[in-house]
Amino acid sequence: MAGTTFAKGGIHPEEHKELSERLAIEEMPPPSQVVLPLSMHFGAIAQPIVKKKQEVQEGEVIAVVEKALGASIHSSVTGVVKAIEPRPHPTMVRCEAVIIDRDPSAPPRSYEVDDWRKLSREQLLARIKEAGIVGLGGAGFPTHVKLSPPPGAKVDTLVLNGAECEPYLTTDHRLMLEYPEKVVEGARIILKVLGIKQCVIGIELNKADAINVMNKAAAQSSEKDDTVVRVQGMQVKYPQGSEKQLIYSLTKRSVPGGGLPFDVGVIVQNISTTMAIFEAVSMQKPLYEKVATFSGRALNRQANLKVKVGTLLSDVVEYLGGTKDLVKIVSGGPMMGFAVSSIDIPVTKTTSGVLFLNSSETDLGEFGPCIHCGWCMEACPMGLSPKEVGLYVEAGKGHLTEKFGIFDCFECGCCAYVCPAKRPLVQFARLAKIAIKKRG
Amino acid sequence: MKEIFKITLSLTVVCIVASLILGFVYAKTEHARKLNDEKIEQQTIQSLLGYGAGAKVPSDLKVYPVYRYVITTEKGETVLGYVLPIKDNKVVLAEMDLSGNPIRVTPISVELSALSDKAARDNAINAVLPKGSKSIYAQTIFVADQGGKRIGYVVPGVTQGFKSFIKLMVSLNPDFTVTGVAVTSAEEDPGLGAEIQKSFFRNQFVGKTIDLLKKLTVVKEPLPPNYAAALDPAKAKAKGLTPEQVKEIKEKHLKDNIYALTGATISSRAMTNGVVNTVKKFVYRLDKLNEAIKKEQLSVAF
Amino acid sequence: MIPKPDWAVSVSPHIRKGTTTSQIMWTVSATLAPVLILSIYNFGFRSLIITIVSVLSCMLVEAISQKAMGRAVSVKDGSAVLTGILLAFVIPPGVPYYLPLIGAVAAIFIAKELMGGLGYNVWNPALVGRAFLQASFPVAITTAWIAPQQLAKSAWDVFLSPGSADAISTATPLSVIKQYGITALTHQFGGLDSIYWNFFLGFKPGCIGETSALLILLGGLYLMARKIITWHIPVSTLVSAAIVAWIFGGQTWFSGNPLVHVLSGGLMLGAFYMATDYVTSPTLKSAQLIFGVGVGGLTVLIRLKGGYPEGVCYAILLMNCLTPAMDEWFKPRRFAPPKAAPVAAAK
Amino acid sequence: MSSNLKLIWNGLIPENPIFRLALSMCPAVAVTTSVENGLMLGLAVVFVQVFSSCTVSIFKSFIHPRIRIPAYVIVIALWVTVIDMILPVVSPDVYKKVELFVKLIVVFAIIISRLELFASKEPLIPSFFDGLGMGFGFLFGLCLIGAIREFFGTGQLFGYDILGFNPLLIMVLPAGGFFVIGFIMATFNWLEYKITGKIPTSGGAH
Amino acid sequence: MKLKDFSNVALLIVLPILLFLMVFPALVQAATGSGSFKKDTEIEISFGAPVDETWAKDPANYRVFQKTDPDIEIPVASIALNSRKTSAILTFGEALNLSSEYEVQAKNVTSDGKVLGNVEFLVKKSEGQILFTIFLGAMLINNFVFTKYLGLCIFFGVSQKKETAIGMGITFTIVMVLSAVMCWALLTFVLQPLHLGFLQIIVFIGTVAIFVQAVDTILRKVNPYLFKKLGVFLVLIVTNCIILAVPLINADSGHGPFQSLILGLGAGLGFALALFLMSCVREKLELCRVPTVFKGLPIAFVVAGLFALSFLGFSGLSIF
Repeated sequence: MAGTTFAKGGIHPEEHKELSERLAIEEMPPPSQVVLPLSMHFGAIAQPIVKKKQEVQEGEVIAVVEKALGASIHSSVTGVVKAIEPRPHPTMVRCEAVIIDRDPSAPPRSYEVDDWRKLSREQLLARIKEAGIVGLGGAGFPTHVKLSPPPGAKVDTLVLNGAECEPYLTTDHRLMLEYPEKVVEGARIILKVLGIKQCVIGIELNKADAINVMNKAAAQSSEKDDTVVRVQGMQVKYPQGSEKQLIYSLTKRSVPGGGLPFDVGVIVQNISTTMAIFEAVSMQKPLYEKVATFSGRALNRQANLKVKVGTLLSDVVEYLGGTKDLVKIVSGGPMMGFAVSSIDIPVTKTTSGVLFLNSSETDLGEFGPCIHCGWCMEACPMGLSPKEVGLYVEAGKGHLTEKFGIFDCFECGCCAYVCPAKRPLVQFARLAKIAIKKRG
Repeated sequence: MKEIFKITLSLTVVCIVASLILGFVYAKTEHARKLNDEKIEQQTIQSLLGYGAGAKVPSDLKVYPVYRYVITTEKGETVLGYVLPIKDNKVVLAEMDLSGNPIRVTPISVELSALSDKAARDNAINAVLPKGSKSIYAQTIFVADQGGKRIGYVVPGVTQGFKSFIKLMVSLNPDFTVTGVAVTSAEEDPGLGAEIQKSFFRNQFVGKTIDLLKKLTVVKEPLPPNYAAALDPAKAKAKGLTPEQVKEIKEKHLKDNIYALTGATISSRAMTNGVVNTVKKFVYRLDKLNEAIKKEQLSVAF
Repeated sequence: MIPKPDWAVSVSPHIRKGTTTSQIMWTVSATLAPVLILSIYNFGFRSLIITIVSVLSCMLVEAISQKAMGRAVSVKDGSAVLTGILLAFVIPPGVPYYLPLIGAVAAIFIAKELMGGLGYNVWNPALVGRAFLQASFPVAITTAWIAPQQLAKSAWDVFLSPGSADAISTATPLSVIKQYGITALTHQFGGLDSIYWNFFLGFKPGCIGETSALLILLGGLYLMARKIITWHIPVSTLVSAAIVAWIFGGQTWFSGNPLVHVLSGGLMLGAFYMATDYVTSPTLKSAQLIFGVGVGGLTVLIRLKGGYPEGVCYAILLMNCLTPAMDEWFKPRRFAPPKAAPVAAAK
Repeated sequence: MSSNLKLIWNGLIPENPIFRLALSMCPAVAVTTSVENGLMLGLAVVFVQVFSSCTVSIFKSFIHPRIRIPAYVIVIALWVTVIDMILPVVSPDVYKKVELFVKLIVVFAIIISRLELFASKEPLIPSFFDGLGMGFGFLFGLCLIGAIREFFGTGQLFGYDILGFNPLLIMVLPAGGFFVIGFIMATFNWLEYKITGKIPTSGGAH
Repeated sequence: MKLKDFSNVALLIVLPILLFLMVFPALVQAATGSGSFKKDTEIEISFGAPVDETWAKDPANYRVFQKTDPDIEIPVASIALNSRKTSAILTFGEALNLSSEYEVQAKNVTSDGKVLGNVEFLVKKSEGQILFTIFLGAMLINNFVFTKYLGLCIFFGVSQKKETAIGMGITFTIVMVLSAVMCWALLTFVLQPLHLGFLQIIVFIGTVAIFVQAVDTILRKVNPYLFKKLGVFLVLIVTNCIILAVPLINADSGHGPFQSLILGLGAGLGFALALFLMSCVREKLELCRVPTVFKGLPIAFVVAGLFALSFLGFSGLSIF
């Protein structure tokens, strides 16, 4: 089966998925303390509705966003609020967080499954909102907002992103293997919410087992209603999982620069999100647990762990037997994730994986001058000129780079990956965007 | 209105004053400039005849120009016309057919010295030619005369060089042995072909007789060092060669072919061809001209 | 709790492809080694010494100028070494030993470091060095050829007495063509078959590194296999040179001998190693094709109609002049650009 | 130092028309293959500059401001034509080499800019010295470039053989001329930086 | 300022000229219908009808000489007839002087056994070839900026930005072509008949200045939009050496109207090309780490030197 792919560019980084792709999802025992930052994702910072020393139940809402765009936060354990204070945060250095000491005696909460097909579209949306679901692939856009496209938009297709093109990460892979029915049901929930009939699940060909399983699951459940869920294999190529590339790969539609998927009638959801939607709707379980890949050769034991949101990385590392020769911790995939400076940060809703890299896996050398090899331009999936942007930024003329279409850049890192001079091209692109915005 | 008048007036005055000054300077310098041009030509010819910088030119040395014209007669035939200086400072136009048979001799009423200006000369010739015939200027050769004896000729020539034309002048003694070669204009590559202007190259031709010239070729061997020194007066002096030694070396190499300039064989060959062809043509024509002069019993000045 | 280590916090991406700038430079340099060895066999140890002088002076000039300009000294990245090798490869083997030093100053200091160092130069440094030498020492550059031992002696003698400066000085095939026409070639180098064969293998007078089409071709193919260069520039250069030579190279139209033009002179070296220089050639493949066509066409144009027997050096330099303009004209095709043109930021 | 001498000094170094003001650079490359050529053209420029400055200074009240540019051009063209007629008489050999550029003095920006900036405002004496200064500055520039190029290009100075060989023939070619001027300008910048401590900004060219 | 405006203007003006350039050589060729140089040792002549091979192959039937040397015949080494027997290529042992005129006389031209009579051919470079040579020479081989060092002030002054460079280049080319022709007319019809050659400089610069002023005024009234784009450059053009040098060179080498026009066009386009290339490099240089003392003009000069070094490749190029 020849896979589909996107229009241009792309790279083939080493996958490193062999470290964790065969490891079944493993539930990590809840830690004795969780740290729940009030800002976990795209949108406004949530306001706490609990006080110090207040007792909270697992799954209880502890912070809400009243008016602005956002999602509520739920406690991931049963216990007592120890403090509400700034703590180290993956991206914001420090952020106000609710710290809860777990009550070791409290039993884990259990949920009942009921038939979601009875519910109306509005009820489904309400449940998704209550559960505090956000997009789990990256930025964490609140899902209930995403599933309410503006009235004018004519959406006809749901695209599920099972590409997982980032090296190392195997979360979605494992989820599809182990819970295919949940994913497919989740997809049907979304179809119902959107009132459309068609769903395509794009999966890279290196996950042949997942394609198999998903195909079966999609076929099995197809008699329940008249929606069509289809699995499409895609070539193994980074950044297959990026929104625009994924849409082009699966539907051959191009989202114009500055546009959104529903401009071309598509809505994209991540596999983990879809499963969370299923759990939120049919089990009424809020989003406070997260399956994430903990990998990298600096870790003594790699794993796909189901962890409570708010679990500190230090606890995870301890659980996995510590590290050796650790030079870099990356939250997210190695291509687009960000390096974190501290091990005392919590797992958040959007954490899809944490990589502990040793010196052989990551390169910390200095960068040299651009030699105009043009490899970055070949690799760029958006057809931009990263080398030019880099030169402009270096010369202090970042504000002149709009002509290169810098705002189309979604920082996939292909350019920097191939650069023989090891230039930080993604960083240059970010600086260029900042410079343009500054000039207004 | 008054303003415009003022502006126009002042500009007019500026222009008039400027033209007056210019006219004045032009009148003052025009003559001197022409004289200067002639002087440069004279100097080149004199130095080719062996009276270079510093050498005193004998008072009885006279250089007569002979102008050659190609004339299309009123009947459409092509003939040659030579403007010849004759005794008593007079000038005639001698016409002859292509094989050298004289046709007629017409006196020209203009003085020889006034003919150096091309426009004046063309006018003078056209004035004596029958109506309907046309004349095109072809070449000027110079005949040097000392005390009523021809002591040499200076012939201009042109040859296709590496980049554009090389204009040259060759001086010959009455036996048609080359006595000097000068390059009057060339655009060869500096450092390569431009070396044809250096004396060590030009002087290789000096002393070659007409017989030697006819079989002269270019060889790509390096110029023997002592020959090179002998060919360049400045170098000979620096090396301390006595005039006798110089003469001896030159004689030893007299029958040698032309040694090509390193890296500029094309220019060297162009130059050699130019000199040989110029001399060959000249010798052929002079022969015919001399015969014609004899037949017509012209008392030419030289 | 685990003690907090000093984690590296660098920007994404956190993994990189293995190839580095200096790897590229050293690989390209390494593929030129066989050419040098053949040159030593052909022209004697002179060519080795000239190459060494050239490489060392390029490194020295680079180090000194970087020091003087207050930049980090980056001699180790191999770019100066490569320039040095290429500079030595495009000058005749019989030149005086100080020539490559002067060429190195022109190549590294004027053409490269003054413009801002590696990556900022507009003209190929090695070729600027060569053109500088051509203009400054025209005699040495046009005459200091050495006949390959193969032409002069039997192969066995060559092993016994490696070449020396006083080996027969001779004319290159191209200068023979320029002066006497293409038919004269056979007088000097034997029948056409043996010409093709000898030129292809590299037994002909010429610059140190340009004689062997075979070894250059092998090196070039290796670089292509390693994906360091692509086929666009070499192929378009050679093809256009062949076509132009075929059309205009003969007595009448369409009767030239393309093979002789492709195999003689520095066209092969130029097409595979000089024109493909990343910094001075256009980045986009479509532009590279045009660049190559320009190089090939101009090369043969200069050879046939110009003032020099060989035109590769100037053809590449002339096309280098166009590179910045071509980089402006040829932009990569954007994937799904914004529909409405953005409001000009220039306002 | 008298103000007149200062005017000359000003034209010679601090506001050197070639290296500092970057005006009229065509002849700076074109005729400077030898000192002699540079000297000859430089003298011609001194002549034209001084005479034009004086002319304009004398008649400044007479020239209507609205026609001043055409009037200046005529004045300059006048003196250029004069020198163009005189030079071939004085030195026919060198004139041949610099002929075109002597005629082109008309469009040398330096001359008209001095007329506009200085001579049209100042009295005769300072205008004379300003013209002299600018002219000499130009002359100095041409001779300096000419000397460097002639020496390195042909190993000669004023036509006298000094080295006996051609060290770097490229210097007498166009490319060499550009290089030499670039390097001299950089040297001027560097000297200014060393003396004043300010990072120099080279003048705009016109 | 948009490039499109410039390119429209350029198309309007340059296209007709180029068209003319392409057609003109053909016209000239057709009008004279004479022999032509093939190479520097070959002359091609064509007969009106097929000729007999035995006649055509006999060198004794031809008399070839240089126009100024009618008494010295150039021996024909060999003759090749084309397949239709209507044209012959005469090969000579010595190189011909391609810039002078030759005459070929063929006596007793025989066709089908009948003697048709004598034919004379005038052989010289065709006007088209001469024009092309002038054009190529002015534009590339002896580029006014890089090998004749003219117009440097403007060259360095307006080559900082590509747009200004293109605008200047186009404006300049237009003014150049027109003023070259105008100066030719003035010289031929006014100055030479009146023997006022010494007033060349004043008249030429005056012509250019008046012309530029006129264009300025007309454009301001007729097309203010275009004036806004090009007006800035118009004023600068008067101080450009090339604008004066081209008429002077035309006058010096006795060029005719078309040759003057072509020299103007070649010089203008050559200048525009130089400006454009230089501006591309200088825009790139803006991003380069040029040493402080070299910033600005010094590095521009070095770059110009490197351009000049590259343009050396064109030296000695002769297409015909």
